[in-house]
Amino acid sequence: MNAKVDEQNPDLVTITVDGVEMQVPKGSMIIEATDAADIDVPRFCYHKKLSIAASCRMCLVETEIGGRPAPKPMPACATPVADGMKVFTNSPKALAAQRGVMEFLLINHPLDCPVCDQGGECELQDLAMGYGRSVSRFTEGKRIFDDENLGPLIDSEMTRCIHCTRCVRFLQEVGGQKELAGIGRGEHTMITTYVREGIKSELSGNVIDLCPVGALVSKPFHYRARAWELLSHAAIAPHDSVGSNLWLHHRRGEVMRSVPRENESINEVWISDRDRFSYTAMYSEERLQRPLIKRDGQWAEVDWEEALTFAVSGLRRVLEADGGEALGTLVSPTATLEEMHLLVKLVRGLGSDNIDHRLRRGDFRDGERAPMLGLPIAALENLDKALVIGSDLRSELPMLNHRLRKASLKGGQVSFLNPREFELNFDAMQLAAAPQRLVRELALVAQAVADASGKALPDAVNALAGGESASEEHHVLASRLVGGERAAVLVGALAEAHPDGSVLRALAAVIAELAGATYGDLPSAANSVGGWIAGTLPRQGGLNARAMLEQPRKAYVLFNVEPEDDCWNSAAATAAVESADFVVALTPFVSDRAKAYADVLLPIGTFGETSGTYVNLEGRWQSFGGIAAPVGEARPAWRVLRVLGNLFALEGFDYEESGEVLAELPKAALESERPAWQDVALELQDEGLVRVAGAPIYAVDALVRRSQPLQDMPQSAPAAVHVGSAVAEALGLAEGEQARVRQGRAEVVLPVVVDDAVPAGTVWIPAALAGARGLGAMVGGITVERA
Amino acid sequence: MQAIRNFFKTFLLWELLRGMMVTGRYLVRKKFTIEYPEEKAPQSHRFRGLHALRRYPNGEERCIACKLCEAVCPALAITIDSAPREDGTRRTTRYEIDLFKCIYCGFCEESCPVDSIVETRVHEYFMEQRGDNIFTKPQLLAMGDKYEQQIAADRAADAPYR
Amino acid sequence: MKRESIAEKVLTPEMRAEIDHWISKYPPERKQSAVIPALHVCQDANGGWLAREHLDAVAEYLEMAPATVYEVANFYSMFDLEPVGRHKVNICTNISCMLRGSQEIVEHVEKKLGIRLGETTPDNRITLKIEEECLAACVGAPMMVVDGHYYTDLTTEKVDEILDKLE
Amino acid sequence: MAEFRNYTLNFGPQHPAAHGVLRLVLEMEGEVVRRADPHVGLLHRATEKLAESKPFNQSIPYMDRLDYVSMMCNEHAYVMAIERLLGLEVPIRAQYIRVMFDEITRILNHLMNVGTHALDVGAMAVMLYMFREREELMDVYEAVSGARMHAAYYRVGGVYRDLPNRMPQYQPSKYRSEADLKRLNEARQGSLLDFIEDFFDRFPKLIDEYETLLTDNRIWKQRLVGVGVVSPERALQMGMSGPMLRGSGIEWDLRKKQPYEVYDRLDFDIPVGVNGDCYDRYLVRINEMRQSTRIIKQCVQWLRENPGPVMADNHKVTPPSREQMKDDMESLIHHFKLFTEGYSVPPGEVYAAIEHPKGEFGIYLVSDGANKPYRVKIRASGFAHLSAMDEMARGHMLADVVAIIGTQDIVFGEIDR
Repeated sequence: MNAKVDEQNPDLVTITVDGVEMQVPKGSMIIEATDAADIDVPRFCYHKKLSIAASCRMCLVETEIGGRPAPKPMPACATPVADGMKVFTNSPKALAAQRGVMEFLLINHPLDCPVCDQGGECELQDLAMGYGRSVSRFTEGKRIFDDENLGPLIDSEMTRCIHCTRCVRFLQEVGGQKELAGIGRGEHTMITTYVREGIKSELSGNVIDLCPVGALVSKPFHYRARAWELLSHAAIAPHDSVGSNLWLHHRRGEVMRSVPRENESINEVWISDRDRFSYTAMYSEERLQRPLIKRDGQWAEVDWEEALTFAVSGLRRVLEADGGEALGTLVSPTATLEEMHLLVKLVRGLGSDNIDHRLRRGDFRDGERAPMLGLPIAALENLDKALVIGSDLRSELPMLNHRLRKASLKGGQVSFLNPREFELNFDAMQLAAAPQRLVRELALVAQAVADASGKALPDAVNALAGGESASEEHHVLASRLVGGERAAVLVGALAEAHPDGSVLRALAAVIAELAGATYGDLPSAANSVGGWIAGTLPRQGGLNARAMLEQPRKAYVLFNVEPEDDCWNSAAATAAVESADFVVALTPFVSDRAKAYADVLLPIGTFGETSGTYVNLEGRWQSFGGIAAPVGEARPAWRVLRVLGNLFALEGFDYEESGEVLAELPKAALESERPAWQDVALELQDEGLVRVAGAPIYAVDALVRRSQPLQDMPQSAPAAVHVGSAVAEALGLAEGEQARVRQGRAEVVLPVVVDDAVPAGTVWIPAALAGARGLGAMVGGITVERA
Repeated sequence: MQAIRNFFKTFLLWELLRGMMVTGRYLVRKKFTIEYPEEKAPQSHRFRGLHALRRYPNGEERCIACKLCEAVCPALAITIDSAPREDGTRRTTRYEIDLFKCIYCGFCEESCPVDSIVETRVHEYFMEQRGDNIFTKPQLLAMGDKYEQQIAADRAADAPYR
Repeated sequence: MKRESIAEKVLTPEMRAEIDHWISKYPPERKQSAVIPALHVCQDANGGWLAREHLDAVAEYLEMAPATVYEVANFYSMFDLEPVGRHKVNICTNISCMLRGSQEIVEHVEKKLGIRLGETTPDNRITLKIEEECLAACVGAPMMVVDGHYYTDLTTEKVDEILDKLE
Repeated sequence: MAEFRNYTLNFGPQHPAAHGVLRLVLEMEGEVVRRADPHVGLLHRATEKLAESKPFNQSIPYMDRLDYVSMMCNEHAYVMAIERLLGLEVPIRAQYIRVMFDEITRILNHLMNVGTHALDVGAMAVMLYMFREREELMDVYEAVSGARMHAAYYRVGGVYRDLPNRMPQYQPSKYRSEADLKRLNEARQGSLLDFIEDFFDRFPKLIDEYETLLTDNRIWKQRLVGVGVVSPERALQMGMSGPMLRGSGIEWDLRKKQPYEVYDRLDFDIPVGVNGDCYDRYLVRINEMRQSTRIIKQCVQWLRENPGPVMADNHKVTPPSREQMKDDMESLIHHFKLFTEGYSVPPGEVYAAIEHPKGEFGIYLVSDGANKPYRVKIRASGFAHLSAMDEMARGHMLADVVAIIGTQDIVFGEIDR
């Protein structure tokens, strides 16, 4: 480590490891010192992000304090350093102890290596080679456990378990729910859920990486490939705006799995299950393999040239007849910066300004302001106080939820103001109010915050409180926000979907101002922020995403968008694209729905198949390369757009690689700014029931929706009408019954779930699920009756 | 004296005659050629010829798709795809050996933990068309079925040495 | 989300009072230290064994992860997770008792009751527990524990006498 | 006045007398060679780079394919280099087996070389007789390794398997009477060692026969004596080794000068030439075969008396036996890891050379501590010899070039690598 010994620093102690003197922080463990100095100490149970169990005993080292050797080898992971301590990691005694432990660990380990997925990347194998005996002396029988079904993501083979309890500790300490337990004792100790209901945590996949042996392995990856066959390339997770860093492992052009890439400032060493398993959708049966065109009402597979010519002539027809106004372009917020930039260039070149990527936004009145977190992701875990408004954070941004959870565990106070309560995995205050009351509630919170901070509240805010005054609850919430050294007010996707979202954001900014907190948005999709940089926005007076569906256009270009699932108003979106004369869909997937409204389906590469750049919610640009070979005849979308530009004879579409596209974009960092106050009339005035919807964790985008393992998770329950027991009683509905719900002309029948987490006046029907297709606005009036 | 002997030896083509005596003797000796293919040279039970995949006596294929052979193959001649079979066991869905790449080093057989991939004594084979050089899983299993007796006997004979 | 409270359902006021008594012995933030006494309370009230609902109830009452309670209940041999007979008989077979002939005692008892270790007599009178660890009475080996009472220096006759007295 | 112009002749790479893929550009003045320019690279397979991309053990089979007429000797240098870096002790029995097979290989090589040399020069019968003996020696190869040429038999830590206790035999066929079959199988009744011993009992007589056909033969002498003379000084300067060097009178043999394996325990001599011409080199090779026979007989004797392990008992490097691998955990893990990742060799560099039939064959190996070599350099003796082609052939007739190619014992597998 550091050669210069600083005698002055009282927080450091001097130890000698294998003859090398080093200074290490007081109170740290030996293994932390050796890890920092790159000295190998074998271990199974120790993990830098988890608590210390000292259960595997593999890290035994010989120690000596004050010239007196310790009577027995000490576990390096659980022995704190002391001044003048001498540590011998590879003395004969230490090696003999490690060899002995290794022999014990192997006596009950089954001879599974050839069929075990972990073979080749197994820590037990590696350490057995490095520290174990060559030949076994054990001749007795081995103990065997029954396997347990841990759900669609994790495959268990508990006989291989060496009881390091990393998985147990992870789920308890990081996952937030102790879903695994080590029951029994001695050699009969077994890791199990005990209740045999599988693991549900949204971060559960990390136990696969943590497991040093093949006891917990990935189910979708089960038996598919060996570690040594896989090539590893860096990628960025495409499902949320955190932009978790990944390694994509691929073999012969096919992505085989996705694992975390350590980045302490973004995802630490974890990733969410959504980012880990969504790759399975790349090879779903719904992948569009070849370009399709609809000729005389018949779908035909054609080659690229014909499909592109068809698309161009179709669009030209509309443009020539009705001008650029008649064209609407919807861009998925998971598109890369490059794709967005080319689309903007294309659409503007065609004389249209109807382009937008804010598909699930309900309120566009606060104009041009990029949604940004406003502080680094890593700073979230050091917050003393935080208020999250309108966000199912655990579903929207699992890794951010983890950071807030850490803040809460460190003693930070986190509160939520949501249109319903959610199941949290940490200690936080939850305030739930019906969506139509949300603005008022927030105004009341602002009042309470103003009281607590002793500052005056603008009259306009007081007016929004509608004459009510802050209740006890609001004051408690205010006390959990005011007075912190590091505080933040965060506004999430449910607020974005709110038709008065601009008011909510402005109120949140006022609260942040009053409380001396940072204001931050929580954009949900991977490139929601990038859209502002590329400018997929109607900046020249065009129509925004909501408007161009509510005022149907003659032609649409859909970029990786499934309007029925991805748009704020499913019913309006479906109607608009179905009535359009010509719809070009660039999409990796094909469905019967798409075939019903589209005229051309152009297969584009999806996650992992295309190079590009995402800008995460901190404003961090993260580029990645195309890794896998696109399925079938699919092509990276930026190439398709490039050719479309050429076919329209537009200037400046002569790119050879995606980097050239990126170079055209201003590299200046976006500034996070607080929403300015503006007086607007409230749109949501419904007195009756109001539907509120968020996209469930495993339905946020087209890719996740097609990942079968994720669809088999309990979080992927089919759409249902969730109402509180009071509402259910008033409507005469009981759990499991069918209810007919209507939003405007849209009408569907769904089962009822009675859930007191949903406040009065509110109906929770998740969006982006098959059952909820064709319903209206994500937040809007609704009627419910018995079917 | 020696010079005279040498003169006569030279003059009489002595060393050529001696040489011709050697060849002459072989002229009348029994031939040491072998009438291949009807007759074959002795073949070691360690012979490393064409590959085969073996089965257990109950008909179950031995291969468990552990891919050690694929990993150890110096020539990268083996390609394996694996997946869980319906009964949940680990199996290959593809097992191919490119006979053009293969260098018949026998490492695959050495690495196999279940004695599945073996090199048989078969060395007389040919390919008629492009693509025939890819030896597929059904072909490999058929080889194994056909020569199982000899394969098993050869492995048994060599077992003490391995 | 408001779920039905399982603690309310399973734990009677008396049981709760007793558990509270144990909780009061620990600092408030160390409530979970009372898990073993709480499980004993449940086990005693439930005829000598614990069902999953008891474990869940204790977990909820002590604000612990249910999985932790499962771990505890599975670890200690004094908790039974399957229905048991009226009397629990533990014969120590650890090393001291083994050297003093506990194996004979076990065989005798097994023969006498017609069941094996870990089983319950058909009349639900006696459960022979599988004893795993030393019961700390080596001075009187061989020994056994019947419903919490230690019996030492066993002979087959003495065992007969003890067992015959059990109802 | 008539103008004379040198004529440039492309000799090979498809010429029957140009060994392998040798392309020799000859500048002729009439029948006389003025300049001989050997072109190499037509058989380049990047063996060194291949070896640098694979775990150590996986390159052993590629070593066979360097000098493909002295397979096991190539392997020997490679595994010896790794063993030296690892500091691995090879069991004594394995050392004897290696020495025995090195010498068998030497004989295989010399039979091939002298036979084809004679054929090139015009004597056909010798080649036939020599190839007959080669067949039997290749049977030995096959019996021990399973392959007649590319044995992949030497391993780091010893040899793959012990010598088999039975020899494959001729099978009955309609072309053989029972008595005939019995005669053919007579030497094959016992173990491999019996077969080898029997062969080398007969072999000196067979060498006599070759000599009868060649040594005094006036045509052979006319073609060889005084052709391709290399002075001892030039031989050293040009980096020659093996029979090329010894033919010029320099007594240099790694088996004596830097004894490896058990050569220092064995009794043998080094034949040395006098004139440094093709004929002397021929005589050196013939005599080396006789010396090899001596060595092999001593090895057979020792191997008969001393059974034992043939593989180092260090499973961090050498795989465990199959029986162990199938029922014990540690062994299975070691088997698995050794066959996938291989072993890691401590950082360092080493040069290991052996007395190859053609000369000094060396492997220069650099390890950075990984499971594959950081650098492998193959020192092929034939490369130095071929580079002397110009000097040796200059001023000779075109036909003498053939004799010189033969005497240089060119094999392109090792030269081009």
